[in-house]
Formats: sequence, structure tokens, C-alpha cells
Amino acid sequence: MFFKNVKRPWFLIFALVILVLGLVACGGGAATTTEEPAAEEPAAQEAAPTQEEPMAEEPAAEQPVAAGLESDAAQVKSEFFSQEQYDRSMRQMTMTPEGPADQPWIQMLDNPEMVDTSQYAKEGPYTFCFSNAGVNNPWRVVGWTTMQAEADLHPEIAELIHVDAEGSDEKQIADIADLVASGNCDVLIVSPNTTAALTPAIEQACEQLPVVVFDRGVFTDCPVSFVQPIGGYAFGEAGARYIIDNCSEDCNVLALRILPGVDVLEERWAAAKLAFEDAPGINVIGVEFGDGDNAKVKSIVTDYLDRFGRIDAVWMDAGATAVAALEAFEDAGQPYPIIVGEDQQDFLVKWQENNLSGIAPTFPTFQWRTPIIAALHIMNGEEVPAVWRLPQPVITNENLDQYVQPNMPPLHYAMCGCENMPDFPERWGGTQ
Amino acid sequence: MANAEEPILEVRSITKRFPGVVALDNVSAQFYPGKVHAVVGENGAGKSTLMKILVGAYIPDEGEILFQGQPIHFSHPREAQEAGISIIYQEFNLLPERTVAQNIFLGREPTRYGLIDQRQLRRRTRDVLKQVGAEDMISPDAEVKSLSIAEQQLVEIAKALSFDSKVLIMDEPTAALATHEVEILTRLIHKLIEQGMAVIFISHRFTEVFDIADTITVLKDGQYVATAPATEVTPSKIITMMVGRELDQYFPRLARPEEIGEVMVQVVNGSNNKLHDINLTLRAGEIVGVAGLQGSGRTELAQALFGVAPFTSGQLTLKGQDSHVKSPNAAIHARMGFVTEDRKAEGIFPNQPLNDNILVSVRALQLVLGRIKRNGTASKPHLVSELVKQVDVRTPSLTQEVQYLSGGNQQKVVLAKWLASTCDIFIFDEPTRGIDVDAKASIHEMIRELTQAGAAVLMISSELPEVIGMSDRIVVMWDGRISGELPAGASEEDIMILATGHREQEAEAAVETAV
Amino acid sequence: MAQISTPAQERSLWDRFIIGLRNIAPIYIVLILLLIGIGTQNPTFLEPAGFLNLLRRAAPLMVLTAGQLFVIVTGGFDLSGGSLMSLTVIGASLLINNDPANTWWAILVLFGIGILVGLLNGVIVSYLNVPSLIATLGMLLALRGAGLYWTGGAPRGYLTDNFRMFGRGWLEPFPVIERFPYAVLVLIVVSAAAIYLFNQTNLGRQLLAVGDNPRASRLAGISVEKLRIIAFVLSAITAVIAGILQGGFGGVNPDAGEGYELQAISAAVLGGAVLLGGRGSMGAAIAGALALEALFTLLNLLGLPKPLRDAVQGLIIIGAVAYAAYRSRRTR
Amino acid sequence: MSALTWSNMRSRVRESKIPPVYAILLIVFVSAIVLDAIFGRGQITSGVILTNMVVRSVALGIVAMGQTFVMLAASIDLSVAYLISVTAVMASYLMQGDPARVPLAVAAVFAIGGLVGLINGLIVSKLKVNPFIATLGVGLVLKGILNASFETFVGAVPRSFQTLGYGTLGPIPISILVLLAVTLISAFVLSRTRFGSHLYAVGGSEITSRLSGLRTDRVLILAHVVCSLTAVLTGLFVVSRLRSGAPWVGTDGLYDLESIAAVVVGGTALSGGKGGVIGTLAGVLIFGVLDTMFNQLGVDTFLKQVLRGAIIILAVASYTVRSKEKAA
Repeated sequence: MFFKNVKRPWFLIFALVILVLGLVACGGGAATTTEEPAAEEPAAQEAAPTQEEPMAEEPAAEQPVAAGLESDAAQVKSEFFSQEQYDRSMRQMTMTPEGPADQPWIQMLDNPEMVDTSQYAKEGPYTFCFSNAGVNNPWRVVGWTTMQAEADLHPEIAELIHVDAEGSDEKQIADIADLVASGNCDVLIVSPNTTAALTPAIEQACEQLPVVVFDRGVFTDCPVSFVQPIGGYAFGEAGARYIIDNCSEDCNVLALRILPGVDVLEERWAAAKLAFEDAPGINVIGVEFGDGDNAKVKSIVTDYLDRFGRIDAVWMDAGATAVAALEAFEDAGQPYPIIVGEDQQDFLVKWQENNLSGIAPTFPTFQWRTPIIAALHIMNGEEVPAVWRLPQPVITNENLDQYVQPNMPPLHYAMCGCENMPDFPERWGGTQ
Repeated sequence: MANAEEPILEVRSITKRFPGVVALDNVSAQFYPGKVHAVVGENGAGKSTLMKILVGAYIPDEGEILFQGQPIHFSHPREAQEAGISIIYQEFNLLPERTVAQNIFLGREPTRYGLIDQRQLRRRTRDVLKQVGAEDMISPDAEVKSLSIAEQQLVEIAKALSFDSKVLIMDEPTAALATHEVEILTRLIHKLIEQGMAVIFISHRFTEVFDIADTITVLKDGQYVATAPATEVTPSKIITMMVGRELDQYFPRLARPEEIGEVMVQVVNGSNNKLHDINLTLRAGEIVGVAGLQGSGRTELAQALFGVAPFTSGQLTLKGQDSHVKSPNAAIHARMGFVTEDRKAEGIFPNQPLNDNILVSVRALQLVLGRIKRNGTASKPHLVSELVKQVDVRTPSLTQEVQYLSGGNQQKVVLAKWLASTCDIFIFDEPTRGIDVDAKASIHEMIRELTQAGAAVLMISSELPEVIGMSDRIVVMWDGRISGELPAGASEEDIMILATGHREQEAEAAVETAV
Repeated sequence: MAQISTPAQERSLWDRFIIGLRNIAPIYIVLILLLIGIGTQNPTFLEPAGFLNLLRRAAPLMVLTAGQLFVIVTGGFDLSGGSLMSLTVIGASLLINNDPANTWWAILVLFGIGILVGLLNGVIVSYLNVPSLIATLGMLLALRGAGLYWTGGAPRGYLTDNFRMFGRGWLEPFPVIERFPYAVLVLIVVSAAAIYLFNQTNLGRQLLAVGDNPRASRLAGISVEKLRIIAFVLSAITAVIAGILQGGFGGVNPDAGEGYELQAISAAVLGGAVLLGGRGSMGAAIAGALALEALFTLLNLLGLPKPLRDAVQGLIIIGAVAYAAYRSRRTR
Repeated sequence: MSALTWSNMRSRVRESKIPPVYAILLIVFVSAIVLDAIFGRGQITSGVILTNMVVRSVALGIVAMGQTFVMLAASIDLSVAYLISVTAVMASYLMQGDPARVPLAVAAVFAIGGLVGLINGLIVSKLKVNPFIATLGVGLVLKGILNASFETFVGAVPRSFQTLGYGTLGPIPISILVLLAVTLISAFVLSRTRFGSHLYAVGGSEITSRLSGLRTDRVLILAHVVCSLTAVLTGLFVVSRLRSGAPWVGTDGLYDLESIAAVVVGGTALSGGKGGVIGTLAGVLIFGVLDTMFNQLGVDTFLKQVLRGAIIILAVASYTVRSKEKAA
């Protein structure tokens, strides 16, 4: 009954305050969103930062990105591009790795400097501990399954303790502390959730026991060994190169990305952009972020087909949504484009069925085997490379057939190097 | 302190109108320090309105209020409190989850260095509790929800005193109290007036009015009737003053013997935690009035019959066969209807349109997926408009949200709801509370029509004239029991004697003296 | 106020039209404005095919919102809708296991699961008295895990074409426009059913009553618990349907429904539903969902960055509710 | 056996002033020890793991304290997760690893937090927008502004600042001391200041509070400000552990929903006016114990999530099941 009178002025004031906030948002408006890079989809997981130059924050992190769709890419380049690593990747793509060709997961590139690990040598059985950023997407699920299978191959590994941070830096830091504290671990394997955040925790772990880091790196060289394929530039370049070589004059290219801010994805795009820029007849009609969500990607592609009538090639920084993109063409009754995907089964199958002209650079899941092997070397006091650089095979129209496995789940990653392991394919969800 | 000749608080020719009603019509009164001033009158006589005006909860349309000789205009009860006029409403303003101390000094916590000074808080709480003589009954740190109603009321009074009030207003302070608790309150009030406080209180219980009050003012239908020293009037005189128009108020005729049919409801030794050995018969065609003070178990009786809080022992027979009405839904299946006392909380759906309000119970009996007619049922598609005509709801449209209707119209909507579900057993709890006079008449008319159509009606009311005027039989309740049954046309005194549990009181008095 | 002489149905069409116009929900106007805005940016959206595409895209959210409204009007929330959508997609890929023959019973099983989840929500709220916010929050967390635990981390099989048909397929040939998306067909059916249930049956009225005044509802013979449970079940069923549409449109995707629950609540609120119950319109809520989707599309077409889209969405939701609150206070 | 423990726990609790949630905490903890002894390595009771158990609760704990304030006032705050992100990013962006800039940065983020809290409070109290929607909207706005301005890790906090997250005072991690400090201060504010007492009043019954002359709007606004400030503190703690802030740290931690869950599990009623931070502390610790137990037992990730959800519901049900007033 009392104080009942309506406070109209308040209403207006707030309308204003809120509007101002809105404007601020526009002011800072970059073309992009950043969701949890970990939580959402494979490529984010594959993110492999450059582990050289310890303790360096990404240079461009200094000033916030402020740009619209177009200028965005340029910004990104300045932010993430490192000429020296770009050259390194390009060089390594052309090398022939040392080691058995049929076991890429124990191959090495760029004859790495070897570290003496005799100080860690001890008798088995061993307890391996693995702090995992998360198994919150198919790529990581396949990888994790593969790693377990690898561990099972070695009787001297009594136990593989696995703690899962569910995509949270905070949790993973605590998890690592737990593992170190428990004193059960003979060696610690870490797949960091994000590069910068996990560095301190891993530095602390290094003081206690040998550490092997893979997938993404950290800004420290304290781990005994760091396992990683060639990386983002190679991935991005391969796709772009294929489009450039196979697309006729005046070629409409749509670049589909997952989300900004994840270093490996930025590297892939930076390399591709570089390639597209000085290629004749290539016009990039748009760079869009699909959040790795099939529905979104499909909508985006549909809209672009509406607007431009014709798309000749689709470049993707991660193949998870390649099939959705292709379906957009089917639904619109348009011819398939030249497509850059990844080694995801559903894409490979579609590729083969419709014999598209496509290519699938990979960020191979067989890299999940290597840390176990490296850790065993360490336990045996054998040398391991400080940086274990793995090859990064590319699936092409020529070798496609050997990777298509219709009996495997749609989101299985062909480059798992697990075909000859026990319990294949059931253990990976496949059928005989 | 203040001398007794000067009124400390005075109202001069106050008038207050509400849509459809003149709540107060040119009322004047003086209240003196060191005196207890009882204001009596039926419900709707304007007592509460007057009190609310005194504390600034309402602003009078005409007239003025003088406090210590000065005209005052309160816009918020808080201001009145600070000036020294405190009121204790029937429904308490206490926070059950908080302690006594926190409640009493809410918003006025004593602080030291910006922090609540617990010690002082307790001390001051104990002081005010001492003033109400409850220092060893109530701990300052007790949570209010753990206290009895009586204790909570003492806390309310203590809260009022903590403003060191000069005037204390109590609205039905004894309504919810048991006899011995009333004694305590009485003593307390005497203590307060000795300290020179002016106490104004509203009550229906004449025993107390005459025990406590020095002066009695009678209101009737918003008009000032008389003020007299308690010593110079008798209860019966007061009653005739306040209900002076038994005869001039029109009530529909009572039921003729031949109209009264078979037994519809029979309760034998019905009991639950609130009710004891209820024996009640309700016949088709008759209105049984239930009189009794608040807290006497009237409402509980209704709830027990309607399955809200069923009888736990005893036997309930509906239309000849044993029934276990364990839920309202079951009651409605047995074609019972319950017009509740608290319309807002239990009767209406404020945000829903009129037609849905009326049809809600009918639909409750249909299949959940049954198709609805907007204004009726499959068999009677125009039911709503008919009922709206029948009970004469004033509304711009059938889809008007009922929150925008007047109280009287809302009550008619509730009635229409039960008419819609073709009940033949009706329970009315305060059917005309807060409704203006002519609406009352029409509702009385409808109730009688129900019985003439063969329904049985149980009508609870705290307005004696209503009970007397309407009922073919009168059941009086006291302390969860049926303390007596009276024939039609019983006098108010008879009812009051049963309702105030006189005999019990005398008995107890005897015991006390004996001890 | 004169006593009413002519009940509504006897009034002239014209009067009723005027009245109808006067209390038309604001969201419809907003929606029309948004569509016009889209049209100016890219006319194809207003051509039948383009518009159907927009609807097809919005279908999952609109369906989910319809279910969400049933719960909201009773004064509750259902936060578990989004993760139930994901569960549906994952479950489908496992149950169908690449064999089109399995699709039909798989769909049945999925609905079974959905109904079970709804019942669980309802029972926890009605009988354990757990506030729906917490109950369904717990359910959200649980379902997230459950789906993946069930399939061992990732979807197991492909979604067969006959399953995906609902979200992706077309009805062809179709008069005028040569093809008509099944998704829109499903949308129409669900909306019609929801609107029918909400406006034409006892259910809708009783749900409103429960949300408006639970005590009075009980005294009027409504069994409050039962209705709350029904509301949650309906919400869960729509979540399953939304999941089937989403999975059909996009294909296997372990987190197809992420964030949908909050969008659905926002949409319902945009449609004028009141969060503490007792008020809401099914049509307006569904329109609200479409409006939300249209808003995203428009901001897309304007080339506005995604972050800004979030901000705008936030502002619009607050604004809408603030305006509603302001209006209701003024009318008091 | 647990039933037996439960009953005498309850009687014991009823006598003392301890919130009932501690009974649940005890049960969870005991069963964690037992399970770990049977299926695990029985290490859960080792000092380091115990401290770690608390440390992993700190970030959630601090913000949950603030969440308790708003929920006592019968409001709710869904914007904390984004505010935590904003704080983490702004802090490391402003510090740029330079110890000299720490005070400036801290002052700045607290200012931002205060502003956000103010806006939340004003929208809820003055515009009468349902707090769920209001804070959800504000959260989206924050998210938008943040993502429009930052994409990834920016700047860094100086090593000195990391002592907040990693430093220890003797054997005890500073972070634990921070959590305890925040808890005690909050408890003190709630029990000893007028604001605290008014907070309970407003949550208990706004009408009664008004009639008692309280400025209920101000109380509500202040509560929201407090909540936002604790979110900022959490943000600072998180960034001190992560060394550098990224726009996703807050949402990744699920701090919004989990803080609400922790508060309710801690015995504070969604309807307000009942409960307190001491209970919330236990609510938070329960999550910590569960995480540790799951790790020690190597429970499957996805099963973990299921269990967590179920336990939240059961814990809350254990209070509400007997309560008369129906929830919605």
C-alpha cells in the first residue's frame, strides 16, 4: 500500500545506463566471440601453442583487439603470426621423419636434441599419472581411448591414474597438485587445458617428478619431453594450398572457423590467409565463426549461398563441422565445393561416397600414444627428445581409401594409429 | 505526567470513504492518558478504519487529528510510532526467523563503532520485556517462530513500548488468546495505564471490555453512536447500541419446518488436533450459523468438513453414507462448496479472468485434457453469464481480471464458482466480511435461495446480527468445542455467554481463588 | 461500471476485433518489425523459401519454448531442457546404430526417456519440495554426464536419413513453393498442439491457476502436484522433439542443445510470461522464440559481431521485463 | 549405519547452532574416507590432499559467500561467472606483469565490480525486474563487452601477485586463509551489523521490513554490490593462479550455477531470510570433497557429473522434504 508510486524516472535512467553499456560493447566490437575453447569442440582441444620462448605472453595480447569482421583477420595475424615458426613448420612438412613409416607415433622430425634421463631410471612396475584437460569432445575421447590401449600394451605399467579437469584450468591445477602430493606417480603426463594457465602448476610438478607434456604446450621447458605434431601453420597451409591449386579462376572461398583466440586455430588461419593473399583469382568472401556447432555452420553456409549464389571452395580451420557445411550445399541444391576437412570418419565417408575434391590435414590422435612411450623411455633411463616432433599426415584423394572405415563411429578420428591394437575396433566404438 | 483532563489524542469529525462505502462518517472521539478506551462495534462498523487513520495508514477525507493538542498528519506508520502512537494489528508484523531482540529493534538496532551492540540490544530488549512482565517468559534470543501466539503478542506490545509510546492501539488483542493468556494481558494493560499511557483497544469480548475499559465508544456502520464510562453501561445496553438495528436490517425469512429435509451432513465425535468431539447435523434446506470468537475453531471446523484438515477421529456421514473427505477435491466430488474467509489468499485467482475464476472448480472435476468452453460447460455454454447475472457481479466484461473487481464483486465471483459446480452443501466462512451494506443484503438473499433450492448451508460469521438474522439454528464454538446450540432468534447475550466461554471462565476463576 | 448485459460471444465481430487489437501482445509487433528489418537487409528471407528456412532454423528453440512455458506459468523453471536435447541426439546415434530400421523404436525410447526425466523433475519438485531451479539444475548436470556416460564419451553411430528427415528433409513436391521442410511441419503441429492444450483445455487454465494461487487451486479441487508433474513432462517431451529436430538439421553433435534452456526461458519472458507464474501466452511465447532467432539473424545480416549480439540480447530481455513490470505497476 | 549416523547427527545438530548441512558434509566426508580406504589408496586423509581439498574449493567458496548475501535477500545473481572473467582479464591486462601496477589494477577491478553490482541491484529493486532475468541479462552484456574487447589470454600478473594463489603461510596455503577470512568477515557482517540484520529482515518479509521503516531497496542493492565484490575477489584469486586471464575462465568454472547450488546446499533458502555463510562454507566444501574423492577413486568423468547433479538434489531435498510450504 505504501511506497506504491511508480518510479518512472528510474525506468528512463536505466534505459539510458543500459544503452550506454550497449554502445561500449559496439565500441569495443571485434568480430568475434570467445567461448570456452576447451569445452566446445575438437580443434580447440588440438590447440598446440608454441612451446619455444618460455614465459613469453603472446605478444599481441598486450593490446585488446578492436576490429570489425574484415580488419579482424589482419589483427589476428599480427597477434599470433610468428614468421620463424611458420618457416619451421613449412620446413618440417617437407622432411621425411626418422623412424618406422608404419608407426608415425614413434617417428621424429628435425633430428631433435636428445635429453639424458638416466637420473629418472627405476625398476617397474610403474604408476603413470595423467592429468587430462578433459574428454569433452570426440577428438579427445578417441585420443584418451588410444592412450589407455597403449598403456595396456606394456605390462610394466601397473596403473595409469587418470584425473579429468573437465575443461577447467582451476580444476586441472588442483588435480596436478593432488597427483604430485599423493606421491604415487612415477611420471606425470599432462595435456594442458590452456597454455598460459597451467604453466605455474607444471613448473611446480617438474620439481617433484619427471613430466611429459603433449597436445598443448606450456610456457616453460621444465618438462623432460614435450610431444607435439608439426602444428597449426602446416595444417592451415595444406588446406589453403590445395584450394589454390585446384580452384579455377575467380574462386569464391568461404573460410569457416570455430572461434578466435585459440593459438593453434589462429595459426592455421594465419597460414591459410597468407597463402590466399598472394594467390591469383582467390577471393575470400567471408570469414565466419561457427562455434563448432553443426546447426550454426549450416545456417551460415546457407546464408552465404543465398547472398553470393556460388561458393567454389570452403576452407575450415577444423573439420568437425565439414559434413554440416556440405549438407548446406545439398539442401540448397548446389554443387559440392572444394572442401578442406579433417580426419573425422563422417567427413571421410561423405568425401568418398560423393568423390568430392577435398583434402584433410590432420592433427593426429596417434600423438596420444607417444607420451606413454616417452614416459617409458624415461623410466628406463633412455634418451628422449626434448621436443618430440611428430609427423602430421595429410589425407588426400589419393590415399583417402586407406583411412575410410565405415565400421567406425562418425566422430572417430582416422589418424589414431590404433588399427593394430588389441580390441580394435570395439574399444573405439566400432563394429567388426 | 500528562494530566487526565487533557485528551492526549483526539479525532474531530473524521470522514473516510472507500469506493462504494462510507467507512467512517463524521466520527469524533477523545482519548485520555492513563485510561483504557474500548472501541466496540460489529465488523464493518469502522473500528479498524479509525485505528488505521490514527496511525497514518489511511489519510482521512475530512476532519482532523490532534495529538497532544497539535494537528498531525502521518503519512507512514513509522512516523506515528516515532511520535508515540503505536498499533498492534491482528496479524502480527514479526519476522518468524529472527530473534525477539532483532524483531523489537528492527531498523533501530543500538550500535557501537557502527556495529550492533549485542549486549545493549539484549539489555534494552530485556527492559521492554520487563515492562510487559515477560522478562522471564521470553528470552531476547528466542526465535519468534518458537513462541506461542500470546508470547508473540507480548513481543508486539514490547516492540510498541520500545518506542516509548504514549498511545497504544490494539486491534482485537485478545482474539487469538486463551483465557489465562487474556488474564496476563489484562494485568499488563492495567500496568501500562498506571504509567500514564493511553490504551485504545478493539474487542468483541464484552467480559474483557468491561474488565479493562474505563470508557467505551460504540460505532455502527461507520457512524459514531455513543461514548460512555464503563461503569454507567451494561453489556446488553452496549449490544443494543452497536447492533441497534436488528430489526431495521432486512434478512430473508427463515426456513419453514416443511422446507427442512433429510440430513446432508452428520458429524459424530469428530476430532483432530484443533477440534474436540464435534457433533453436528446439517439438513437440507436449513442454514446453520456458527458463532464463536476468532480462534474458537470455527474455521477449523469448516476446514475439517471440506477435507483441508480432515477429522482424524470420529465419523462423517454425507447424505446417508459414510465418507472420508480427505481432500478438497473429494469434498467437491461430494458436491460441497467452501467460501473461504480469506478471499485473497484462498478464494480468487487475481490474475485470471472472471470466467476462469468461476469455472475453475467445475473444470477441476472434468478430465485434465477435457476441452473447455470459454464461458460455461459443454452442457451449459452460457453458464458464466447466467451466474454473473444471478449473483449480480458488476464487471465490464466476462474476461475482466478479478484483481480489478471490488471486494464485494470478488466475493460474488467466489460464490458463483461454487454455484457453477452445482454444490448442495455450502460452507460459508465470513461470507460478508469487508463488503458494503447493500452487497451484504444481496449475498444474504442468495444464501437463503440456496437452501430454498434444497441445499444445506453452514455459515460461519463473527457478526452476531448476521448469525441471528440468517440462521435456522445457531451453533456456538469455544476453544475447539461446540459449547452450545441455540434455536433461531437467540439473543446476542446468550450467544456471547457461550462464545466467551463464561462458564469455563467462572470455573477457572473459582479454581484460582481456591488455590 | 454498468452491469454487463451482453456476454462476450454476443458482441459484434467488430467490437471483438477492436478489443483483440487492443490487447495484442507487444511481442508480435516486435517480431514484425524484426522481420521487416531482415527483409530490408536480405529480401530472400521474406520470400516463401527464405522464410521457411528461417522457421526451420528457429524450430527447435520455438518447440522448446512452448514446453518451457507450461512450466513457467506454474511458477517454476526447467533448466534441464537443453541437456535433454543433447541427450536425445547422442542417444539417437547410439540406439539407431546406423540401421534405419531402428529409427522408429529408437524415437519411441527417446520419448520414453524424456517422459521419465519430466516425471523425475516433477516428483522432485512436487513431493520433495525442492525448488524447481535447483531440481532442474541438478538434472541439467546429471543429464550432461548421463548421455556421454551412456555412449562412452562420443556419439556412437550416424543419424540415419529417416531420422534426420524431420530436421532436414523436405516434403516435395509441394504446391506453389516446390518443397516444404518437415521441420516446419513438426513446428506447426507442436505449436498447434501446445496452443490447443494451453488455450482450449482444462490443463492450460489449471496450470495458470496453480501458478497464480496454489492454495486457492487446492481448495478449488485442483491437484496441484499432479499438474506440476504434467507441466514438467510436457516440457521434457518438447525437449526431445527439439533434440530430434536439432539432430536432424545439424547431424551428430554431442552438445546439440547447449545453452538452449536459458534462451527458451528468455523467449517465454519476451512473450510476456511472468516468471513467478500465473501469466503467460503460448502464442506469444512461441513468437518470442521466433523473435529471438530473427534478432540473431538480423544482427548477423547487419554484420554485427557475435559479442554485440549477446549484449543486445541481454539488454532486450531486461528491457522487456522492466517494461512489463512497469506497465503492471501502472495499471494497479 | 549411515541412517543411524544421520539421526543422531540431526539430534546433535538441533541442540547446537551448527547448520544441518554439516551433517551432510560429515557423511560425505566419512563415506569418502571409507570408499577411498576400500577402493582407493586410503590417502584421502593425508595432510596435503586435505589442504588441497580445501584449496580447490577456494575460488567457488569466495563467490558463494557473496551469492549467499543476495540469496538471503531473496534475490539471485547469475552474472558472477562473467564478472569473474572480466576481473581476471582486466586484472592481468592492467598489471602487465608489473608489480607496481598491482594496486591500480586491483582498485580498477573492484570499481568495475561495484558498478556491476550497483546496476544489478538497481535493475532488480527499482525496475522490479525478476532477478533471474535481470542478472542473466547483465551477464550477457558483460560477456558481450568482454568478448568484444579481448580474445584470449592477455597480459599477466607479476610473480609477487601469484602468492595469493600459490603462496603458503607456514604449512597453510594463503588461499585457504583468504577463504576463511572472507567467510568470517561475511559471517560477522551478517550477524553483527545492521546491514546484515536488515538483509535477513528484507529476505524474510519485505512488507514487514517496510513497515518497520527499513529502506528495503538500499539493502537489496547493497547485497548485490557485496556479491559482485566477492566475484571480483574470486576473479583475482583465479587470475593469480592462472598467471594470466582469458575471457573464458569464469564460465569454464561454472561459477554462476555452482555458487547458487553451493549456497542452497548450504541451507540458505531460495525464498530468502534463512541461512548463512557458515552453511555455505560447508556447501562449498562438500563439492571439494566430492571432487577429491572422485579423483582418488578414478570415477568416470561422465558418471562424476551425474553423481554431482544427483547429490545436489538429494542434499537440498533433505531439508525441503519435510517443509510445509510448497516450492515452485
